[in-house]
Amino acid sequence: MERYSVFGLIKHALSYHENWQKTWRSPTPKKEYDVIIIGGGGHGLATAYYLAKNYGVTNVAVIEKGWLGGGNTARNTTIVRSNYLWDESAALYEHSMKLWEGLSQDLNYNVMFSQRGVLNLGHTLQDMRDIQRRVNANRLNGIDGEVLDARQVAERVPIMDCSRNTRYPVLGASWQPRAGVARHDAVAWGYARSADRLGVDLIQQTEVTGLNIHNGKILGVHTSRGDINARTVGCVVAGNSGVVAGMAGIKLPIESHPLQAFVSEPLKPILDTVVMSNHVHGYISQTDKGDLVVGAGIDGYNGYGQRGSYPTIEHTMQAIIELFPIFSRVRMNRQWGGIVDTTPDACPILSATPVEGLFFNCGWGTGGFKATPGSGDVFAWTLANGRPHALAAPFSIDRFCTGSLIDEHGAAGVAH
Amino acid sequence: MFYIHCPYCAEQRSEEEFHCMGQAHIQRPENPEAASDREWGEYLFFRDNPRGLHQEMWVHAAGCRKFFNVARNTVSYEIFETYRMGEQTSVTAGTTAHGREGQVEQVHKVRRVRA
Amino acid sequence: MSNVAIFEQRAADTIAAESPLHYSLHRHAVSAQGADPKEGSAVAMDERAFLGHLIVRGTAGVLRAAIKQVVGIALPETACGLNVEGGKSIQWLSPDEWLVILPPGEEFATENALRQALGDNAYAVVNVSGGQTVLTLSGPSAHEVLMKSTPCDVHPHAFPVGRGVSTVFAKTTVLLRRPDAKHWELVIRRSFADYLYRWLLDAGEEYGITTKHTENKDNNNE
Amino acid sequence: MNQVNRLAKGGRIDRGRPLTFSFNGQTCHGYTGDTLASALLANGVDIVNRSFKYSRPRGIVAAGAEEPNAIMQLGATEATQVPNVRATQQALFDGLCARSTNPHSGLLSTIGELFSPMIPPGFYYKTFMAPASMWMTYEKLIRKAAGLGRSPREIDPDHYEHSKQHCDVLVIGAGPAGLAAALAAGRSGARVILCDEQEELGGSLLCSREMLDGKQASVWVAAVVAELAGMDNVLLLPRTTANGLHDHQFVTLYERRTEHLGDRAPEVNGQQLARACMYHVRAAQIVLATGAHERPLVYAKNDVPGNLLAGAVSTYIRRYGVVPGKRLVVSTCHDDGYRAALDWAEAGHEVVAIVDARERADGHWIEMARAQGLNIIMGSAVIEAKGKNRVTGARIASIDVARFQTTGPASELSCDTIASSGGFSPVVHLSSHTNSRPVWREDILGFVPAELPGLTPVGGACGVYALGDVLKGGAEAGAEAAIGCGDTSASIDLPDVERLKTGEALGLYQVPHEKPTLRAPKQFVDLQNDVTAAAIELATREGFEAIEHVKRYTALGFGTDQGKLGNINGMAIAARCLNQTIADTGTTIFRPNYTPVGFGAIAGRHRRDLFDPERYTALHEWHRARGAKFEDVGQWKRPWYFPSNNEETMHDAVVRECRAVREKVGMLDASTLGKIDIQGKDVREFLGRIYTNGWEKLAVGKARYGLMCKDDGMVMDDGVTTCLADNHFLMTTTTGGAARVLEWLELWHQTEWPELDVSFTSVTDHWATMVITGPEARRLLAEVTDIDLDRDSFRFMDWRVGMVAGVPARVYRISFTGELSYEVNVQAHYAMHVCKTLFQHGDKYGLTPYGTETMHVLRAEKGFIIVGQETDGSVTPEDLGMQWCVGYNKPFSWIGKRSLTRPDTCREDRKQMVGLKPLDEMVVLQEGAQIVFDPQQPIPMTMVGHVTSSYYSPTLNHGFALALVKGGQKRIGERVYCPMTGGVTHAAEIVSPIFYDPKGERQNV
Repeated sequence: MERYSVFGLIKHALSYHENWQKTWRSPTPKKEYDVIIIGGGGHGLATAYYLAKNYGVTNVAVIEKGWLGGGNTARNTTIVRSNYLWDESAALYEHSMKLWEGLSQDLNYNVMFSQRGVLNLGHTLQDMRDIQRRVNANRLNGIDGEVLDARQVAERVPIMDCSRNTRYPVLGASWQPRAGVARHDAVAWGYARSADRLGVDLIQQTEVTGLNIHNGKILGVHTSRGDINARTVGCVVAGNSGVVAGMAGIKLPIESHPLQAFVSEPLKPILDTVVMSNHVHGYISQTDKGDLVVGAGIDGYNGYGQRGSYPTIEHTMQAIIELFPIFSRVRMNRQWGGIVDTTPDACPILSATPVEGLFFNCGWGTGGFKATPGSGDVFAWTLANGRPHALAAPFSIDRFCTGSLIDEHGAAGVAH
Repeated sequence: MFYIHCPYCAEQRSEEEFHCMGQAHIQRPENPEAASDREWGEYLFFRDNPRGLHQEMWVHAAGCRKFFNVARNTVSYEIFETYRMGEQTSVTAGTTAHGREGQVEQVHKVRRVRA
Repeated sequence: MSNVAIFEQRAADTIAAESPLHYSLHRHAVSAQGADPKEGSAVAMDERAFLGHLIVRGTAGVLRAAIKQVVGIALPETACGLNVEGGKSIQWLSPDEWLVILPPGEEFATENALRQALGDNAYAVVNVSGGQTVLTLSGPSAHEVLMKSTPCDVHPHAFPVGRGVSTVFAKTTVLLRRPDAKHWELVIRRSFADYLYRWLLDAGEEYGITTKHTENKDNNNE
Repeated sequence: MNQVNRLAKGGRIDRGRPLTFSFNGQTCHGYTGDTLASALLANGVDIVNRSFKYSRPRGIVAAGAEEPNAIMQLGATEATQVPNVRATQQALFDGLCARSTNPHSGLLSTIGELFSPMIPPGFYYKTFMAPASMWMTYEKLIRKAAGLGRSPREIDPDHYEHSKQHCDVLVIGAGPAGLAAALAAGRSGARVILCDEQEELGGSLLCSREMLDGKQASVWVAAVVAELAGMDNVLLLPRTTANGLHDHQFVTLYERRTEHLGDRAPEVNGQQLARACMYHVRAAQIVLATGAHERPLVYAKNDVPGNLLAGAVSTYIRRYGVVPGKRLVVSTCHDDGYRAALDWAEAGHEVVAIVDARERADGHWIEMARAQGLNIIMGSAVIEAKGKNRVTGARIASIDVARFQTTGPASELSCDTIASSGGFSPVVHLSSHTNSRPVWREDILGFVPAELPGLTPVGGACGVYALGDVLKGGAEAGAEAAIGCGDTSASIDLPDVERLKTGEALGLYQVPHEKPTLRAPKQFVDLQNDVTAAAIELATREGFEAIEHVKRYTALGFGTDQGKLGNINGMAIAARCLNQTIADTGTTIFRPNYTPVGFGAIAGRHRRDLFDPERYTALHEWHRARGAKFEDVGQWKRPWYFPSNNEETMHDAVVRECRAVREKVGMLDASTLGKIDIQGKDVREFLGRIYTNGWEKLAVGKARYGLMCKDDGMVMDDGVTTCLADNHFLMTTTTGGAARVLEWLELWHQTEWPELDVSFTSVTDHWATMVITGPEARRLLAEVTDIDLDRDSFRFMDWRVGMVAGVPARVYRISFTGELSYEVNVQAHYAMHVCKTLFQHGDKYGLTPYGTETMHVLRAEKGFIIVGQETDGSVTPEDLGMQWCVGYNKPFSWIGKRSLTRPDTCREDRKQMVGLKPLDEMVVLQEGAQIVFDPQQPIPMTMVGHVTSSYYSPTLNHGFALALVKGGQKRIGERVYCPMTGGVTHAAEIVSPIFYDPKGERQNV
């Protein structure tokens, strides 16, 4: 595979860009693989990449019904942070954060991971207690973070209204400096390119229509392009997990909800960090192109329509205006929605199933994008070894029957 | 944004007046003590999550405060029917298998707003 | 169902009472005295304070006769119905819930009489007079103000006289009703009263909204 | 500047009302009726902006919403800045102040040109990776180039309106189809809303060459608009864009109410008008009459100023009286492209040539052009524009469209304007958000809306272009929509239109150049994002084959025009590169907004003090007068503490308030607690199912504390419930939980146990609650009540009815402070009177008002929990050490019971509530501090719990805390540590959570 660099770019420019190679192959599916990964989103591609790179499993297929990275990878607001409350989730997200920090170089693909910091605002006394609790936990888990008071928040984001005049004044915030944003599409493409280079077959426009299960063991998958065999199948299909689980006769504690976002028209840089507020419901950052990206709340009903209800957008907009009254004349360009798989405790499921060889990685709710590298690595280990990685073990599906839930509702970007 | 026929108020109202409460027709085990941990966990947390026809419970929170059931397509978002607590739906997966194409009769009662 | 503990909660007239909008009206008084309609005002807001409010619950079958006998008005049995007569009103709230609004001071006697008439049936009566108040909107632009505030269709044909609904209004919930052709009534909760008052003042500003405060003891539905 | 390009007559501008405006600091002139774009063209402005990526000079291309280049920063003052206004959609007003969003020329443009070969699509992803530490620096430089316009730095002085509308028929677009539809529906009596994004209703008819009933089309428009305006059942909304079509026929309309009048919304009769209004429309039927957008042809250097859409040229001439050049070359592949040449020639300017890619054509307009002697060159196209800051010529060549190549030598025509037209794309945008994908129709060379319930596309929006058919289709759709809503049909007489002869159009998108696409001069597809045909070809070469991949890799359609101009061409080019059809390639999805909408307009009036309701108790004004500081609890404003003067700190105030309660008497406004009146024969049974503890034996006249769980066994709320009579109870809930609990009760009653005779009514607002607490409480209350307060007759957990300060009251003897307490409940109208009376009598007893902070200290000293502070959704009653409040043997398996025996909930080492006493008595642990057993361990440390509540106790004279600690209930006496920031570690001893009066003697006095 050609290495990307400035010099390569100049070389190609001199030959009118006529010699660029395909970023990935379009292979014909083989009859059998060691591992099949259903779902060619960020998590599935990352899983394939780490399987091949870290765990020596290269006879792998990723089967994608549409185009690579076309689900939530393409629709999220790209926030990356690891300041989760509970040890189990903090460990998983921090593992991810460490991988983010060298990802562009590792993949030789600039995923534009920009550690511009994330503020989680507190507007009530209980918000501030929760923030202190979380930051203290983060610190003792080795995760960066500090608690800022209202004055410090105002210094960091001078355009935000941190006065006492607002309905819910900003009392303070948690601040994770290493957090930030990344270029979502590039993450999928970078993983895809590197996985492809290591021999992984990326099979697009191919839908898994059924699972071949015999005597409680997975033998392969039925697809719109024929049967493909594998003794290990990992399912990473955010937004459709319940549908694929249904093919195995498995019910998941997951409901798929619309989650919406919108962008402004491109503006000259004015906001250089990420601001999130659970209390007034909204979060905002500015991309390198200049768009303000705003994330809204989850709609209350199940929906696979990649769109939600208008009042959700309206309420989020009111929150943004409350925090940033100067944006009143800025204009909203476009809105869209993704499908988030929510679990009862706002934590993912990384789990074996009653079917031997069939594993699920799902239920990331609003937090999937930031977990992409960590989720991929941990799930790759799980598939390679046939049992859950230590970081994945607490996220077993069994927890919903034993009661050992890991309630992260407070840490999710939006209240469920 | 949904326009939901409240079976108690007997008219369509805007989605802002309602809350969705998740899957309809969840039965609490008759004798919880006799339920295994798995059965109890399934009652608490495991829900249908179909792509297509879904029966869900809504409450007319800002209106009559009654709970009721909605048969809705989770892809097209079409509402086929709303019906009261204790009633069963007349919509089956077969009638709605093709989403938009497979519309059922109830859907097509055209609203009338007269000047 | 008689086994309840109720008592006359209204104090003597000599005791100072404050309606939910008492301070709002004084703080924002656009025209607190009421008799000073602003030039060009196209909407007027008025509080009808201190009325008796009773929530009555039960099936229509149980309540029908007793209501007619005690209140003197037919129970509106179709959804979203509102019957108004002689300074009293009954509004359908849900298939087993109605709001009865009475002239000030009649609520305790009415509750007692209802309980008497209803005997051993399954029903409930709750005095909520202290928790809510009635705001009226009138004037040619009143429905414009409503359209800024509620997703309900307030076109006169869609919302005829004799209709009442519970609905979203700004960011809270109100009972919205049309007792007669000239007035809209909002039954609002005490704790939200100032918010709604400020909302209406703001929404009505372009129509030169005026306010007044009626504490008279008789109902004046024109 | 002078209006060098303005015709002496013609157009719909008012030459009697001249206007002055400024562009990039230069004073310009125009007329009422102009758009900013038409006025700029009239003033001879060629370059309106520099492009985003390559910094190339750009001019005005279009006359409407599809304009990609003329993106302006508007506003004369800081507070009234508006970024990214499309000049073609901004009405000119006097004093308008516009600037290019990217005005720089010179060095930057040279660099842009020089480096442009080095910045193909995706170049970011391939570079800036070494060294890793430099990325944040590189990114700063990249960000410098970001954005078009800028946000204002000051707060918007204007406000925005919302209006919620309902109608039978919503007609979107007031061109010929929309007007006919609205007229038909309106005459039938239906409630109709007709909106159009332009300043005037009429659409294409305002400047059409075609005649209706033998008269100018605008005459018919005026008559129809006048009739519609006279109908009570019709709402006409010009300047109003339907910006999103959502589920169940919900449409948002954005009305630019005053943006055509000035920077700021004007005042009328002393009232500031709203700058804009969002209509939230619920329509039974929608007629989509949004017309079609013209497609430009993609040829080399098609971005040089002077390259325009043919239709835009006609619009500027006919509607605004502006001819944007002297010598015109038209390049087209269908009949309508000829209109521009005819208009140009009629304006007295030179048409150099009409270049038509078709081999032959004989439609009406072609015959007219021939008749006028215009130079028509068939089988050819403009393959490249010449010039840098303005077109100086056009290179034309014969082409073979099927083979995608030129077939003869190119020749150059001298001209200053090239008008191109590749055909029309129906404006399907609104139809595609709610899950339907537009369908490609080869016969009209465009995507049309897929079938959607309640939506009828008419006219150009569904690919019908012949004016007679458009009018007929519109009228039929309008009438049918009205009938669908139950209205009677009303026929309308359509005007006579001559059916024009038209030739078959040719599907041409990218024009072949002599050189292959990657080597030819840039052929722009999406002008705003500098996406070229070569970029699309390169993307497909690199394996980005799905149209969404092409879009994302090249940024095609990512601009503020959302690809209105370029998307279909881009898809056609991708299809060509991938050797597939356009139908197979498909479209990307158009999402709201159709055109951008201001944040403020979407937010509406819900700003500042109207952002969210502030809920007040009946004593709010009293608290304010006493100087209370307030805390937000849910939507309530609760007094937090009452500083006695400006100097007193919160700490001092709380110490004073605590002492008052422990030593004398205090008053708390507890009116915010949720109160639910419950009546019915089965209340006890119901309560027993909902609460963890038992209610069978609660006697009339007594109150009891209750704990409520969700069925997962986790605590959700608590409060005291009183038995008023056998069939009558009063439940209290937490302040924040009131609405949730009421809905919870209704949920179980309505869905699981409808057979139980219970009903619930919120009386939270009805009762005002004043807590009188402290050793002097009895003596104080005795002064104002007729209730017998004797300790043996009115006992702890009893209630009584009587007069308090002359007001009928229900008094509960319950305590959240551990002191002798009476909770006085009166109808809220009288709260102020009772409160004032109490304080008149209270001075001599030291009566002190206290707030939530003191309440917290006092309850924590007693080990009383606050749901939401000691609990977080993962805490069971047993974790709280409240087994005394759990009815393990109740017959009904109450909500949450079964969950307490799950493997995880019966673990012995769960986090359990305990008290913590810091070893250093003056330390107040931080709420939220994490707890460890071994402070010496390395990071990551094993955390065993956290501090939930922590205060300084003026009574005990030391800091104390409540905490959740692993296995804590068996660790009383052990030591734990809280490692804090800055290396400080606090040690504390695990103690009982009841710090004060453990036997509860003080409340029983």
